[in-house]
Amino acid sequence: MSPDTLPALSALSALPTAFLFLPGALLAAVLPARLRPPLLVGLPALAAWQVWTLPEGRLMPLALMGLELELMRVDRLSRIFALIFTLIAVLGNLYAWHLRDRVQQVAALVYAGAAIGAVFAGDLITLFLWWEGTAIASVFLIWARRTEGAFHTGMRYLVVQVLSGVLLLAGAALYWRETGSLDFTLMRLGSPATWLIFLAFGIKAAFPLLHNWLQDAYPAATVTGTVILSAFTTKLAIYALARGFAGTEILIWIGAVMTVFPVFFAEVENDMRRVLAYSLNNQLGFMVVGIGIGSEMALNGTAAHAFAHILYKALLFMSVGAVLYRTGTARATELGGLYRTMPLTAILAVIGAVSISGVPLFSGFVTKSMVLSAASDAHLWPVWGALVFASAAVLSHSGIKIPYFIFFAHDSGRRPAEAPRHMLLAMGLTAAMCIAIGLAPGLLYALLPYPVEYHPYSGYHVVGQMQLLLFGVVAFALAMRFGLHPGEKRGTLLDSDWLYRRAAPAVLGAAAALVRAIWGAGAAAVGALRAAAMGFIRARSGPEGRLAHVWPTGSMVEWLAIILGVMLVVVYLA
Amino acid sequence: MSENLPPLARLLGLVERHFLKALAAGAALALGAGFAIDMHAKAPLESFGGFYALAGFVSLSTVLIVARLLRALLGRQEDYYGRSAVNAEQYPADQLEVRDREP
Amino acid sequence: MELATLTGLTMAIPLAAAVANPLLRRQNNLRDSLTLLAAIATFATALAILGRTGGEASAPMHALTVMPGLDIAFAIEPLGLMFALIASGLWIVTHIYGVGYMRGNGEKGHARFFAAFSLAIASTMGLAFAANLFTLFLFYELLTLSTFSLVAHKGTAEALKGAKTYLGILMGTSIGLFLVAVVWTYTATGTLDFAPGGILRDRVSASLVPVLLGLYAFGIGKAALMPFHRWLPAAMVAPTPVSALLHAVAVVKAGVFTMLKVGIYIFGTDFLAETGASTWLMWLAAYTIIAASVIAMRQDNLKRRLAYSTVSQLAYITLGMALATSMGVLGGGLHIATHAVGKITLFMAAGSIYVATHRTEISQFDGLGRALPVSFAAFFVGALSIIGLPPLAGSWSKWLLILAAADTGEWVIIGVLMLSSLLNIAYLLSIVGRAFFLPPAEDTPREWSEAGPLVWGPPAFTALLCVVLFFCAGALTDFLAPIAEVAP
Amino acid sequence: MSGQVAGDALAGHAAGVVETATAAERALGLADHLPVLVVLVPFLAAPLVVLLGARRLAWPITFAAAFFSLAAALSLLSGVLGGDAISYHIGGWAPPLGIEYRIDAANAFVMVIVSAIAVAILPYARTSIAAEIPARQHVLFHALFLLALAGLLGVAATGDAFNLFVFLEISSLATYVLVAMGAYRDKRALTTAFNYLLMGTTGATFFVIGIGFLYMSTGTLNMADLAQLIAQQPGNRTIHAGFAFIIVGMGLKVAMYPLHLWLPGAYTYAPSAVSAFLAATATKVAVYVLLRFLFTVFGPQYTFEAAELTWVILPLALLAMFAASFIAIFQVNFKKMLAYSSIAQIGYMLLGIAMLSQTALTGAIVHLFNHAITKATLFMVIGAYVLRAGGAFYRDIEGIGRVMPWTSAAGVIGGLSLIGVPGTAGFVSKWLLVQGALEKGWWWMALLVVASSLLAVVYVWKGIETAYLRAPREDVDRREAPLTMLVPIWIMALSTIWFGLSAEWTVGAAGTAAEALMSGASQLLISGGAGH
Repeated sequence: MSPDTLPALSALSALPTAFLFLPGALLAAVLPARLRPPLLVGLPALAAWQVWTLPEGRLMPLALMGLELELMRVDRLSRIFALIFTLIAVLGNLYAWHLRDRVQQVAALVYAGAAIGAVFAGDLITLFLWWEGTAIASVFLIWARRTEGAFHTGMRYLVVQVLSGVLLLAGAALYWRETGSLDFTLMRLGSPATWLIFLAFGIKAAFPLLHNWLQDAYPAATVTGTVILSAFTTKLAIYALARGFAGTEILIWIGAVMTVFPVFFAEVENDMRRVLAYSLNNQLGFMVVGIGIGSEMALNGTAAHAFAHILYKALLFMSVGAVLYRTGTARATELGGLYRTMPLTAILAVIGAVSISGVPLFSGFVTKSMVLSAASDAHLWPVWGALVFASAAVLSHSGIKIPYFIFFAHDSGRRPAEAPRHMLLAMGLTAAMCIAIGLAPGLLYALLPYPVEYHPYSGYHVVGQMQLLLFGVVAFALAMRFGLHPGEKRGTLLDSDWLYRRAAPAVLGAAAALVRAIWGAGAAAVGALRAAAMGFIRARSGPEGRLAHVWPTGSMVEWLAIILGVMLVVVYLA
Repeated sequence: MSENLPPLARLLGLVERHFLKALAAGAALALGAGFAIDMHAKAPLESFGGFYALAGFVSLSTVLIVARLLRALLGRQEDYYGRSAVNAEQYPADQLEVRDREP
Repeated sequence: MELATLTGLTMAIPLAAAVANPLLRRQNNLRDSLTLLAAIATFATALAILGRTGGEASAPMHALTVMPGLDIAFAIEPLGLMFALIASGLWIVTHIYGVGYMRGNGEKGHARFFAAFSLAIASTMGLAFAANLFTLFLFYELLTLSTFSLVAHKGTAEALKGAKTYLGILMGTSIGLFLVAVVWTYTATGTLDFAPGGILRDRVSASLVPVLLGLYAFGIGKAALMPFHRWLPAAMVAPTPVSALLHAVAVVKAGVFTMLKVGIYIFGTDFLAETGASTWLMWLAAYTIIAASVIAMRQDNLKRRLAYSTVSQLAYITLGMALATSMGVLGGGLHIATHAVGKITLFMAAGSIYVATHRTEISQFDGLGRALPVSFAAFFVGALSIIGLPPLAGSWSKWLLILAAADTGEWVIIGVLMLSSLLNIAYLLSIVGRAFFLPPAEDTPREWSEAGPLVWGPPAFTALLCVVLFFCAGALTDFLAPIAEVAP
Repeated sequence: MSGQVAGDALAGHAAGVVETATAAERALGLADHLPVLVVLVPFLAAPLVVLLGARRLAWPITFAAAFFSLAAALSLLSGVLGGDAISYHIGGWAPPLGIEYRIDAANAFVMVIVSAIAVAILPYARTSIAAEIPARQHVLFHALFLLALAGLLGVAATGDAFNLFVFLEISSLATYVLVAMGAYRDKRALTTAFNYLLMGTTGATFFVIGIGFLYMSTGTLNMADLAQLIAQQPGNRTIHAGFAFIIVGMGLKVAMYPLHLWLPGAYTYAPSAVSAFLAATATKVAVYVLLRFLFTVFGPQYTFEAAELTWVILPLALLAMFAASFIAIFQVNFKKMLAYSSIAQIGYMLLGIAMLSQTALTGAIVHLFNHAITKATLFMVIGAYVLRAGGAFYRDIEGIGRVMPWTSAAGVIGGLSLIGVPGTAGFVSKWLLVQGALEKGWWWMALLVVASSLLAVVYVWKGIETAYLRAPREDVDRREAPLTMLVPIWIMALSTIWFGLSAEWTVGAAGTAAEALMSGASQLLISGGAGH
């Protein structure tokens, strides 16, 4: 089906993809509940079709505020990201078919639209506009949980997201002043402008120490909101980094750290959605490393991994969400043995788990290995080592912990019903895509920004990966057997959010108390001074004061004499 | 099994019971294969046939040990950030469809 | 009609409304309709001036000579015309809202209220079109006086206290400092006419320029620069329409408008930049931006929070002037417009909430979003605009200010602007979040709903304006461009 | 006197003097006698009123006389605004033997103020005194009013120092009695009037002693001649002493702080119309006399360079501006508050004098006028309050703004003018004073002036707060003031606005007067000398 055959649809290609979503969101805001789910699924599907058929090039220049904006820059890099964004919007909204919450539904559409708009942005200002759009739209998916905790988390999330946005804006301003161009293209770190932009991307990409909004927010969102959230924001940042900072060496090291440190947190975290958030962070590390290496192979690996990652991570969030939906909790300590009554969900979760772990025949295997190969091609051995370690570690929390502690392990005694049909359908489709990519990687490789010369299914590669995974499981099994595993335990894990949830308020509180004390002392002093002055003035000028007395005539004459005396002295001396 | 479980669940139960045996077999196979075929080593250590097996085992063990330390160091009560923080609160039930399977 | 006639009409029409209101004390509907008509006519007249001049600067139109050298004269120039258009245009909206509010709320003294309101608009028009500093000062004081009775309108002890602070600070600064600055300027230059590029070059020794600027900056108390900002929160005891139009638009904008006029036409941005006289002001404005935001975060009373937010936002405009670059002035000018529509939306939404629920404290707003969806949605849009998020008007003025800071190499100022956005989020969006997403308190009746279209309509309309202005900002900046490209 | 002293350089000024006396042989029209008629008509009308004795006629005659004076003063002012001076010799006797009336911009201006205030207050007084003074005293009141008016005008018009003293005493004596008439409402008026009498007389005595000293040294009483002769004897100690006596004596009449003690009581307890008239005129004329002696007789050079008077007057002026304002803030009686405010405002005038510059002096003279109309407005407003509320204490007039909106609105305008809000008369004078200070580079003085204005904000605010923001008392006569009061009040109120928006005339006239004064004795010298 080509655009020529459907004139009505070809007119569609004259519209920026994001602008499909915005009227759609308006429509969703007024449609009755019954009609919203079809719209929410149908619209992204339409958009996916549009993205698929769009010609390459800079399609929609726009003059605004004297700036030349590029709303649609379509090339292979932007197309693959836009495509997966539309796909996941379809799947995510299918998963949320049961939802009757207008706010979440509108937000989901706006969020997806903004993310796609940002991907197609040809200049920094357009990027900024959509960048902030994702921030605003997405917070509603957290707030929609409608609890005190979610509200505060949402506020924190929003501040961090907008911080990223304003950094981008400031960077864009400086970049414009520096280069005379607002084109969003490959940049070199070095000037304040590019550092600001880099930092802006880094926040959304959850760089180490800038990462904690992710683990803070995702477990706080609604069941379906987390699925949507997990897809867009961070991958948009990955896209932006790939576009703007490919080959920036520091990214390799940042990425390496990112792959490693979250795994420890994931291991001991009790909330399964937070475990997944840490795991997400770790997966982003692979992509960031790929961008840092910057070779065609590495960038292909990043794009492919992002594509695959969105799917399997969504699948995992969906399965945990389904459990939460049925049991009311996502805490490992309260779950276990659910395979008995939720076998389909369990199987789908396992598909997600093996995908993320990089088991051959599943999607993770064919994409993650591209990044690893790129690292070893570049002889970055320490980094490569970190990636190998991280690959094994992923297994530990996402590959084993998620399915094992929820669906197997000890029997929690819960016997929840199987997930609703639409959830199973959405998860099934997602799982199918994970498997499809694993079985026929060529389909995905054809979409990648650069031509691909890579064959994941070589014997040594499969064997090496299987060794890594199986012995990892052996280690896990032994640890469980001998009680060395950290196990499940309720609790809160301190992370960098402690800095702004506890330390900063404490420090600021102390500072504020100090300022207040000083201010109070100052105000008291000023008040006392004023009171003294007023007292002084009142004592003299007030109704009882001497100055205000209408003295007897005698004293008047005294004054006359005094003044005369002064006058005489002055006059004589002068 | 006394419970009346769906067929799929019984299958999974089977898997759970025989998992360790399968794991042992698979691990042995993979290790053997590693020594049997050329690993096209690029990295210095990769040429060792059991490198990945070792890497997997050591990595996982490291993760588990470090994680224990981490919990000792950074673990706090669930309501560390307050009773109404996300960590401590319950997911609002009215947005869920909590249901047990019909026996 | 002659340009001078049109200019005169912009003041005469509201003045006539001010006179008519007390005369029609009993005929509520007639009185309110007439005032609405006056508002529309004033706006139309301002539009006619726009059509006539296209915003080009006109020659001064002389009205009256007070004493040799001191003339009351008016002139058209882009900044003033924009200000007049905003004030008169929003007057229409606010009047409709004001009628709804005063009636819905059962307030007393409608005639007196609307008379003083009209008088304030007349003063604002005169201020906007002032051709020299003396005329401006005259209308500046008139504006203080005409709004004073509005602040004291409720007549309660609290209103009295607020009114006292209001008058004390505004009068104190304007007479104690502003007047001295004006006389100083006159003594040094022999003229008070606004002239592109300023009039002070070579007239005041470089070391004294910062002092003179200080007299202006603090003297223009309406700009609410710290530490002379306390009148603004104090003024919040006034009925909400007053806060909406006067203390978010007319009065406070009169302050920063004056600040810009002084910066552009008395000092001249180039002169300020050369002497570096405004550097300290830049830092003070930056401090005000942050400090006021921090204080705003601690306020539970919605209107007080908005007032401190206004203090912070006004400092943006002062900052734009103090940066002393064309972009800064332009950004400041644009911010007058963008903040006006944004903040009026917030205040009207606040009033709408008050009329419907009689709640004023943010901590009582939990869950009200369902009952008052339009009010809180409008509040949300206005808040986003204030924060400076796309696609709302506020983002452009912030963009220009950031460019200005980039041009001058003031990195810290860029940081301040960014930080301010974040603080804005914290204290504005949290209100919306609470209202929509937290369960209502137990004492919140289920049957509460919006107060009526006269009350929720205007904020919804201005919220829409915030969006429209985002897309029209380019035209507005082009319109304002002449003020930024002053001749040396 | 001869013109031999007049140098060539000064000769140019002679052309500016309009010669009337030397044209004695010409038939003199009424217009030529205006300099004396302006004083004579009210002066003669006073006995006429008493002799006719009819209550009905008293007011019309008084009003007609005052109106004539106003017309005459305006006519005179228009004649001298160009910088000319009119010299009129009583009975054709040339000075120094005869008495000379000299009209220049300064005193013509003062005469306009005095007569205009009188004209404005009289219609008001008609209603006001009806309520405050028993009917049998009305004739007397009008006669005394005329005498006071004539005295004040005479003080302004005359060019003879002793004649000035005589007129001063005429007006003062009349005033003492007028103040005492307040006794029908408040007995304290009697003691106050007595105090006023004692103090006023002391001041007058000092003044006349000073004149005596001058006469001793120079043998003349004509001010122009005095000026010339004093200039010739720079080191004469007697003249120094005379100078000191005159300044102190006049300082008392001016109510220069701390010689102000007679004023608060007198203004407070006098009948409202009298308070208004006194406040607006008496001290203003005294200031004029001070100006006349400082600048014309002694000459600015003598006064400020030789005698360093700046440093005597300046501190006293500042003291007045602040101390009196502070006292005003704490008052609980509206009238008394205004009285202290007057003392503070006189401080401004003294300040303008002490700064010794064209601008500042213009400011001082304009303030004479502006403050006159401002205070007249305010005292008239108080009078209306007293009429309806029965007292001038704050507690009497709480919430009266709602009961008497028109009166109160005029009061607000007066208050704003007192503060010096732009658009009111008070602003113009304050502007000039600040400008004068800044021209001299005395920025601290500029700040002090505005700081003192801020004190005015405080006491005006207290008034407004009382009148508007309190609940009205129940026992107040809930009616607006009668039109006969309201119209004069509003004429005054509107004129404060008018002269705030269109001050070209006042500033022009004051500027001319200031210029004439600043040029000092020289001009007088010539005109005086050219008289023959």
